[in-house]
Amino acid sequence: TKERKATIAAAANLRYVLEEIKEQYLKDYPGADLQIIYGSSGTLTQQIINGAPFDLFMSADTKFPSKLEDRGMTSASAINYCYGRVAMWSSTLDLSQGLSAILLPEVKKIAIANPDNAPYGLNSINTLKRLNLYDKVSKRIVWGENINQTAQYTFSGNAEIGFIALSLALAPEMKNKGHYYVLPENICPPIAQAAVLINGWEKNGEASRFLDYIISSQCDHIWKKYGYGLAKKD
Amino acid sequence: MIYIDIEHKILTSEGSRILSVKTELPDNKFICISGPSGIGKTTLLKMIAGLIKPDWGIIQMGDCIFFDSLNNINISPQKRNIGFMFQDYALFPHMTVEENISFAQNKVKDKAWVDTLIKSYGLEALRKQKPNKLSGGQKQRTALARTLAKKADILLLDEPLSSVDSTMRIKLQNEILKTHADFGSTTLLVSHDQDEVNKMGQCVLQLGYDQIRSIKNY
Amino acid sequence: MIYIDIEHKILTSEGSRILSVKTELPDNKFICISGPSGIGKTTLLKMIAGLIKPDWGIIQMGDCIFFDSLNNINISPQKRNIGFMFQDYALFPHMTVEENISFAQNKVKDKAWVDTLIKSYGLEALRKQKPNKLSGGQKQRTALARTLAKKADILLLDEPLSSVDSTMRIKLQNEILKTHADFGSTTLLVSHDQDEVNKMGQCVLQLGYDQIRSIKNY
Amino acid sequence: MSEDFINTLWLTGKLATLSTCILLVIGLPVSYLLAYTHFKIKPLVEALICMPLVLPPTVLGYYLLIAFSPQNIWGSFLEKHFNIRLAFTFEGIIIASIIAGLPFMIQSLQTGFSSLPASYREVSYTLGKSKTTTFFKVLLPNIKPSLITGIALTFAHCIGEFGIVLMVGGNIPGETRIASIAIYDQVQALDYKTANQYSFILFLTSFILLTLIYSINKSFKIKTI
Amino acid sequence: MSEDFINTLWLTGKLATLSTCILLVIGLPVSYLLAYTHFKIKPLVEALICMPLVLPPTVLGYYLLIAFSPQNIWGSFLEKHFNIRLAFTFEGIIIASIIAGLPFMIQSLQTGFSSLPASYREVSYTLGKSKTTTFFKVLLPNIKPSLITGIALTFAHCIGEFGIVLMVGGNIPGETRIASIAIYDQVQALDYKTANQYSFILFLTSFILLTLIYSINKSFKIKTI
Ligand SMILES: Nc1ncnc2c1ncn2[C@@H]1O[C@H](COP(=O)(O)OP(=O)(O)OP(=O)(O)O)[C@@H](O)[C@H]1O
Ligand SMILES: Nc1ncnc2c1ncn2[C@@H]1O[C@H](COP(=O)(O)OP(=O)(O)OP(=O)(O)O)[C@@H](O)[C@H]1O
Ligand SMILES: [Mg+2]
Ligand SMILES: [Mg+2]
Repeated sequence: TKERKATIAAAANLRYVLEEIKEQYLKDYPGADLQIIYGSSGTLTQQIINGAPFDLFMSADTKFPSKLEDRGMTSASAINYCYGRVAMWSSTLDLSQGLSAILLPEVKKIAIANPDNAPYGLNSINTLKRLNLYDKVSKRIVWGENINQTAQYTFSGNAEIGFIALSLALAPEMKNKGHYYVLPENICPPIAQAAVLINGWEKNGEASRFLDYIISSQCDHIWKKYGYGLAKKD
Repeated sequence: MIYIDIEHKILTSEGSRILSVKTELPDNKFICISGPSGIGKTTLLKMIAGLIKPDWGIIQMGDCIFFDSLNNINISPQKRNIGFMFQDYALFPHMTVEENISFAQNKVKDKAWVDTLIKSYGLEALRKQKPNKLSGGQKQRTALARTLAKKADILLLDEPLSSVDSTMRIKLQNEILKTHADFGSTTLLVSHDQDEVNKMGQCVLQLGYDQIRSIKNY
Repeated sequence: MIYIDIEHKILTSEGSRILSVKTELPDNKFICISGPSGIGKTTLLKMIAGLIKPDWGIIQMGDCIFFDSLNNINISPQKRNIGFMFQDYALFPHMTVEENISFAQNKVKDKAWVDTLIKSYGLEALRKQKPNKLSGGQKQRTALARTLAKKADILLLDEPLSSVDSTMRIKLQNEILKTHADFGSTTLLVSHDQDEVNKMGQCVLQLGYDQIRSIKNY
Repeated sequence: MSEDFINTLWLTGKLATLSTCILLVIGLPVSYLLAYTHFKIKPLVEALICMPLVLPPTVLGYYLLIAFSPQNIWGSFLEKHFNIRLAFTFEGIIIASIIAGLPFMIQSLQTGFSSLPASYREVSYTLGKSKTTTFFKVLLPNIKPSLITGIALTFAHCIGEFGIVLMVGGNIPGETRIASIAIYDQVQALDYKTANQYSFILFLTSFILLTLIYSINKSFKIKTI
Repeated sequence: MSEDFINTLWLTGKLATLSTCILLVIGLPVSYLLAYTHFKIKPLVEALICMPLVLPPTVLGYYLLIAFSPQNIWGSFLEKHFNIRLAFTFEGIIIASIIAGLPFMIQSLQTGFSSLPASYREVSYTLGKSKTTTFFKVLLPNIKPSLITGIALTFAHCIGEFGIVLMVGGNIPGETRIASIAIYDQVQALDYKTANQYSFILFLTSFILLTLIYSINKSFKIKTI
């Protein structure tokens, strides 16, 4: 099986989806050996730049894959494999009224991911700005280092409301523990997530086959189940 | 009057034995303690000072009970108003000779008395010296001066002159006696030098292996 | 023959001065060194041992030059084959009395000699005791026994008997002399006790403030 | 160097200095007790003090976050009675820093105290000095090398510590965004040039400060040992 | 407890034990020299030893990653001549752990050595003992409390350290995925139940080990101080 081994570096929030996809994949392609390593997209990118033995990189955005492309570390261009959707989450408040909930007086802290690093944060902020809400709440915002940390701020109750990935709100641990409101696509565009094959993957076809597999329609139901938008099929 | 009646288990060259001392010592007198090495002289002084807790017994100084094993009394060394000179000096390494000596005094410093001591004990030129730059005899003299600086009710001197030469020794014996005459503190001096004991002691407490504590009044 | 001609700046009670020693000492003899406290006796021994580097001069032991400031020779203490007894004992706290003494020997341990020393110096019952449980005199005797355990060419003893009582002192003086007679090591003994000096010294080196080093041959 | 970074550096300095001072105040009595009293469970207490080192900082930070949360007893108590919410405030990251730095300060001081000969205390007591006077005038001056090691290690660790602080602080500029977080941010964003610049400045400032701290040690040693 | 976690725990123990042993071997001579030689730039060297603490672990890890990278002189030298690539290997994370633990070990031992009286060495030298014998038979047994503090701090830190190791090691199961990273992963994945379980086990194991280490200290003290 050594010839059919692929090492995949994936953004941490893909864990639940990918484990399920991997299980299904191994049924369809018995004998494949997939090793999936989760980490923050930034850390994984630095490790790839410095020679990490990864075949496929599944980022949580499009910025890091294109940086790798710029450095000539990739053998094909990046492709979108799914879209992440932004959700507002709270454990105490009923969010049925939508975005205006952030103006409630009991909301003392609002957790948003650091827009410099996390596209979820950037899109959330842009939405708030567009709706002229940002200035009204900017003093109450706390910045999560990444989308997971933002979720932790919210789940632990230190922030009353958080702007997190829908996939996190649907994670097994968090289901039914609070209320969420999915930001409509027309006011908050979903986040494109791109994957890219890293130089050296060619030693066997497993990484490329897996990449094809995750964007195939066989996986659509899994992506949907975890709250992701589907990549456009060409 | 100092009343001592204690028993304490110690280990000597002859194996473990009970140090048992029962005696009454007069107030304001100069008392010399002597006995063979390892008999328990230092241990006795430390028990009076409150640094070692006897296994059993009573130590009483005038009306004040320092220690009573039956009634569970054990006054802390700080409250016994004593001056104790350690056999191995135990100078504070971070203080100069002068600082060591004046540290012994209470909040109201008697600078004149410190100066007198420094002069009498031949430490003038070493005032600003730290202990690690002193010779054996110089350390001993500093420790002695520090103990005397406090003007305590009871002075406990553990072989204060063992490391000084004979000329200096005679001079310092007289200095100590003079201090005793001036302030009248009850003084217990341990010495293994028979001449010294005979010269200085108004009373002599002889510790011996037969565990009989002989006391001679002069 | 030991040839010493050194100058070294030291600080004494009388202010800073030059310790200057120029003398020749016979081989295999028992030499006593005496002088007032702070004159530089310990410093002289430490210079011979190689623990203090003199400012200037020569120290020669037989054919072997220990120190020569002009030719920049300074043999390390390890190679001088000496035994040094510190005035403040400097016992190793993590070793028992017996371990301290036998540590002094080379790889070939002479267990019988260690036992003899422990017996002669009255340390039998304290063999397994750590130094922090010893009385002042017991520590001194252990340090002395440790120094003698090595059978060195030169023995440097810094006030080895200052803390023992007079009976014990006479006994131990004889023990030391006996060891000297048996092994013939050149021995330098510092003492401030004039009787001891007169009794033990085949030669006496008197250090004094007039900086004249008088040497008497008996 | 942007004004923003100067602010960040200032905040870092403030955090490290304050935490170190508070740790000194906590560490001195605790290490004194640990050094001079003997009780059966002492090794347990000593091991417990090391524990903040054993858990990964971000995980420890996560537990702190939970402890601070108004949904929990302690957090809601603070919120109700004092209107304090520790998460995302400077006070919160000070607490985090103190917990993270505890082992260094206490361990250093404790070895210092326990290597002093008992006679120092005994002499001082027989001279009628109280435990407090003895502590400040006799013991403390004699553990200066350990004190300096403790201060240096704690200070350096507070500067570099970022896992716990990042977690508890929420990266708020001017309030909880310290230099180590700023540098981490830039490395994450692959902005190596700025990250290198900032690291260099942080490195240099700390280096100079620590050299000064250690120089005190040196002059002390030459004087007395 | 899954087999996976037992493996991870085993790897963690191996890393911490090996790093601590290597640090002991490095730390003893270095701290000895620092304690007993006096040179002008000593405070600088001492400050330098603290520096791994000042930089945030992930940033330090990032610099190590660059140093190890085959694109750089040092990394390509290793690759060419020894066919070793340090990044993402167990050897690599050992080196990272050693660098991170350096300050704790050296600082602890150094205060130990410098608080010993000079006479111990002097006596040993006059007894004709070499510097090596003196070191092992006289000095080392007398700094036992510092030695134990150094070992405990270093060991605990190696267990909890994860920023550098994560960066350099890359979270590879069986090779570089140590317990602290596994726990971090679970917290990141919001799998708090498993994270809590693992933290608890890690905490307990370290706690027992450290208590044992400190118990040695205690029995030593009772015997000789
Ligand atoms: N800290 C200690 N713990 C246990 N035993 C001790 C301790 N210190 C001394 N001893 C033992 O107690 C006995 C008496 O010791 P002490 O120091 O009182 O003798 P000393 O009469 O002062 O002798 P010296 O004239 O040699 O100083 C000694 O035999 C010694 O072995
Ligand atoms: N480590 C040191 N550094 C500097 N000066 C010292 C040091 N040790 C001692 N001295 C000074 O050198 C002088 C000589 O000291 P030394 O110890 O040789 O005297 P000594 O003759 O042995 O006296 P004693 O009989 O009191 O032991 C003393 O006056 C002391 O101030
Ligand atoms: Mg005694
Ligand atoms: Mg001397």
